[in-house]
Amino acid sequence: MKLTPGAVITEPGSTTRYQTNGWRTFRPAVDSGKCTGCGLCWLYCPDAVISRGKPPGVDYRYCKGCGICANECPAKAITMVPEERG
Amino acid sequence: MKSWRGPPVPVAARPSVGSSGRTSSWRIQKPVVNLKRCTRCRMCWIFCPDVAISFTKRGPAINHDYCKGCGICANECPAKAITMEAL
Amino acid sequence: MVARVMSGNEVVAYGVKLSRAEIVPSYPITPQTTIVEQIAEFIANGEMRAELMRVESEYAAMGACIGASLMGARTFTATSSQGLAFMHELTHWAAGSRLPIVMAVVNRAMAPPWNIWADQQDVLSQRDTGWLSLFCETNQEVLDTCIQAFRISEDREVLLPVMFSLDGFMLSHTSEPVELPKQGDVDGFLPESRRPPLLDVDHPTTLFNVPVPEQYMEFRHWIEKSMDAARRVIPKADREFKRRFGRGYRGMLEPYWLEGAEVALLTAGSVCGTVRDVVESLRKRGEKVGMIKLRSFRPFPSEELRRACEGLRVLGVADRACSFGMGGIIFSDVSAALQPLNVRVLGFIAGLGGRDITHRDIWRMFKRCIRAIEVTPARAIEWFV
Amino acid sequence: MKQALTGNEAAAIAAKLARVKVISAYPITPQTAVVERLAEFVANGELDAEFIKVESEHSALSACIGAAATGTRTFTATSSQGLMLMSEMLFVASGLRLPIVMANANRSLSAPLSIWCDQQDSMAVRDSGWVQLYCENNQEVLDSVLQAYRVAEELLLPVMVCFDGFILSHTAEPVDIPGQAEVDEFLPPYKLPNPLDPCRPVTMGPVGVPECYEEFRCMLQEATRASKEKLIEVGRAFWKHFRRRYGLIERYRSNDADVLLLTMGSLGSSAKDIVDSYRKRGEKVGLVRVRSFRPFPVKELIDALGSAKAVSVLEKDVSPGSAGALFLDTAAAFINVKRAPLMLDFICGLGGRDVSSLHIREAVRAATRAAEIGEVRKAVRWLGLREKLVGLRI
Amino acid sequence: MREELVEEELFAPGHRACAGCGATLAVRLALKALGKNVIVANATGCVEVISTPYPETAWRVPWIHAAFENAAAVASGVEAALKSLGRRGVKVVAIAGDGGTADIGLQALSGAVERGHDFIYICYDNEAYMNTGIQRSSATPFGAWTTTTPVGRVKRGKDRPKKDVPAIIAAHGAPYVATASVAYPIDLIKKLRKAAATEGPTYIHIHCPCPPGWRFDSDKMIEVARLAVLSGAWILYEIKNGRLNVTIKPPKRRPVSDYLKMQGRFKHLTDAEIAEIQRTVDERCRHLGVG
Repeated sequence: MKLTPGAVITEPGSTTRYQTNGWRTFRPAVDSGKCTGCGLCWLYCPDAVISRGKPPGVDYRYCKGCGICANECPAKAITMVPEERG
Repeated sequence: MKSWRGPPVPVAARPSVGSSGRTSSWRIQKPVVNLKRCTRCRMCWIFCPDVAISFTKRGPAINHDYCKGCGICANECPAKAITMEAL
Repeated sequence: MVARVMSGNEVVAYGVKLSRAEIVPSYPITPQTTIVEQIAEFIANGEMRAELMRVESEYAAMGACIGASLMGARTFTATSSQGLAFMHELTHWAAGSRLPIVMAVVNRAMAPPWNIWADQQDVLSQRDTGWLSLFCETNQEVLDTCIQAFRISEDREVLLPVMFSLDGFMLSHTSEPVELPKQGDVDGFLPESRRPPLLDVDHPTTLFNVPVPEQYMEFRHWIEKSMDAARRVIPKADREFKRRFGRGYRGMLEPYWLEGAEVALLTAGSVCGTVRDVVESLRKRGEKVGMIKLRSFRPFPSEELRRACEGLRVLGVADRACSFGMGGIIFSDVSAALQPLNVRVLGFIAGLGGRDITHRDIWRMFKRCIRAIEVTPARAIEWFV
Repeated sequence: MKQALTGNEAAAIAAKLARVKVISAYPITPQTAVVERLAEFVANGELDAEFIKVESEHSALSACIGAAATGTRTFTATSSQGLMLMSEMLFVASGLRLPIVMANANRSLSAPLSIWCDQQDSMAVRDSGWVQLYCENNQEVLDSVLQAYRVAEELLLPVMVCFDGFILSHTAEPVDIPGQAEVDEFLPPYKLPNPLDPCRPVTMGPVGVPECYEEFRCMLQEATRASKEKLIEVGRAFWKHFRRRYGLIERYRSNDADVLLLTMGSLGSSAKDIVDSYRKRGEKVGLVRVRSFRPFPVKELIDALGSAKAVSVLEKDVSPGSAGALFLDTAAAFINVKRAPLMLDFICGLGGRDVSSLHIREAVRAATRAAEIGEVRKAVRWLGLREKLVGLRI
Repeated sequence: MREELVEEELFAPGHRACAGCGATLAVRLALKALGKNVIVANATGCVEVISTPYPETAWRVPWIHAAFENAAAVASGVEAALKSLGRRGVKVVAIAGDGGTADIGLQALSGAVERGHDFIYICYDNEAYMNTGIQRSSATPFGAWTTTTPVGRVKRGKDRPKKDVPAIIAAHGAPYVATASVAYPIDLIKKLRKAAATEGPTYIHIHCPCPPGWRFDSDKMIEVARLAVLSGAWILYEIKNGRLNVTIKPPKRRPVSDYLKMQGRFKHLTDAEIAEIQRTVDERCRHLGVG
């Protein structure tokens, strides 16, 4: 890796190279039947891994399993299920 | 070399009047008090920044060692009993 | 003696408690924070009668130390890299005011780039402040140096603040067996601080007023005189400590296996332990090498260093810091001290920002020193990246 | 055109000629007049710049860092206590490789408080990675600020131009002020490779994990070392434009000298008079003045001092518990040199104490005596100390 | 109302914040409100350290970090540079935590606001020095446990009330000051857009719960933030040119113990201490006209 003078990082958003999925012990499972597409899960996700839509997509590469989406979902459409290691 | 005794305290000075020198040479005008007009109201004493006015039974007494001639006493005296005069 | 396994930071907290520090202004900064957290625990549980001041910045921490110390209280604080640089204006002030303050500096690299791991750039850049500056190799030495520091700082001939350094994470967050002396023994070694408060309503005094050029230089010279006195007080305190507790650190500088050595490596801090191993293994293979452990950087032990380097041909100086545009910081002081001898001095800069200095690195340094006996090296200062 | 300028005015005018865009400074004696003159230039429209009147020196340099990172030429000025308060940010400015130029009117350090001149302040921050130039007269202050911008912007390194408080900052000397057109030709406009710009977002000042931290510090060391050649190169370019010669050091009658004085700043002028008087009497005395203390001119000093028998270092700073900073680094430069001159260190002029010709002569005599007996008994001595006050024999 | 929310994410995933971190959500929502044309001056702290491990960065906007105590000073330098370059339409945003704002960085913030620079200062308030491991700051609430205000026989948690920084900044005459919470994102985004539209220094103080620091499970982060508002422990208001109005009034205020009970940092509180906290909350709510 070529070091830039003053340690300037010239690729914005490059933390996407580091996948934080290994951090979680639970993962959110979305029940598309119950989902009303309200978008609260998308709004409250600290890691921006949930995409809007009905049902919402979860980018499991970065989800840390914090469980906020499940806790806040008004329709109780998201439940945290244990992460089975492969 | 004899074992050297350190300074007991860092830089310090005990307060004493005139410890930083008499400031009378600063002034180009000096206050003169007309005791007849003076009402003993002590405004001059209160407002003097250099504590150069003390109050006796006969009225204000100017300590000319420290008066810098700023003129506040003359300006503030309600009875106009103090006038600033050339040296 | 109670022996326990404790981290460097915990040891500092116990040292401060045993020394009966009274005022502890503190501000959190990695890796020093767990010192003040441990002290907070002591106070919260009533084990320690002291005032932990949770100030709003390191600048305020040193300001509070100055206020506390001039009132005669035994004062302690702790900080690291950015915090030490932020209070830099006041470290000058504390030494110039001749106020005994003890500060633990848990060494950490200077940013940028932002780095919380260990090197000695932060404490070595404070060399002109007038503080005494001690280094520690092990957690036991950290505890003992902390206690000795209060005694040295409050000695009537010194009356200068003391900062002692321990490597961030390598000592501060690493647990080692440590013998904790009993409070009674420490009280014997370190009598209660009975300095009179310098500000007293009954004897009003103006402190630190402005000396005109006709007076200023002499105050600076007094500091130099106190530093000379400290060159006697530090070893004396160390000897007295050894008499009472059985542990001593040879005063300001420890020569290690210099008998018959042609080459030696001078360094400070926890890396000395690694250097001892390498010296042992090289000696077994017949190499005539030794080590000099620098314990006191200010005052700089020039006399002791010259005596130790009498027979040497080459002295390597391993600096964990860099004065940019020049080179090693300890290297300059060593060069000035060894002027009269014709010992060749090589400077190495290594272990910055938490980079480990491995056995191999030290072995390579010794090899370069040995080769330098015959061949003068092209560059006196080399980077071990 | 020639004009009588104080050091402060020279620094302010140099900043104006360099067309600085953002000035961020805090008043502190003796530097304040730099800030005042710049405020007048901006107020009268003579200088199109933003002047941030910050609330502390720490913020002064922080604002300069923000401005320089956003792609504008910045300037600040400070002294002693202010330089110490911003010392954390000195490391940040050099670490971020931002070409900030600062004028520093040297003033001694408290406590006890002193507003008079010595070089303890800039010496205390010699590790910060800034290039440090020390000027002997006000002409050199003006010229050094102009050269500082070229060195800084071509190497991405901050530069500190130091001049003695009051002795230079408040003393008027004839100074030739170059024309704006000439300066524009000498000094190309400011350009930063990766400025802060929403069109090309960059991140500055990230976390440097141990795997790459040491490499960045090594790059900074290489840059400061490269600034030696750059200072010489810019000095030559300056000679072409303005017919005044500057290098890393100044050698004054030193080629055949047996005894050499080594000093910095305005003390150089007084030392030259003493050298002349000794030369008149046929004694081979010379002077070497260090202009660039960082980067330290190791090779140049070896060439300049190598031939002498003894060198007396005269410096207005001390590292308590060791010696003067100039002496320490000069000793380090000579450590592996076979034929090194004997070296003596004279701490003088602290807190504004005058360094008179008698003191300088005392230094020359001591060096001559050391050369005769071939050894130095007491390397570090203090000149001009008033024994009565300290109450002890020296 | 929903379309106001922009899809684009200017704070990339993969940053190293703890799971359920309130501060990163605050930054994510703030950048959503402000858009691409910003330059961020960040102070040392959780957000700075977790988002820029060289050679990666989570920021998709220009970002600079210099030190802990000078976010506002660096921001004023950037703003002055933009003005001198004649660059229009770029908003300078200073971001710092509660320690970097209320304690070590207060002087730089006060200076920058007093000088009237055109910038937004965002304080993500997780109520302690979380980056160095949960030490007390002046913004830590009364009674809270932290590692430097431990609960022992003699001392029990923080013994001083939380410093009211928004009031201090409003006293500088700043044109727009507001408090916000990650549990009310629409209110937060509206206030940031108002700040962006205001010429001069603006200040947004965002309440951000911190699961490891306040001792509660990460999934309850939003719930804790919401309960702070519903119980009146955190009041959402804005001060426009000196006039204060509360933007979210809870219909019927919940007892503050509901809020405190969710957090381990308050579990040592006795009923008397909780009653004391309830009294101060009631008084403050009455003072600000919250029911």
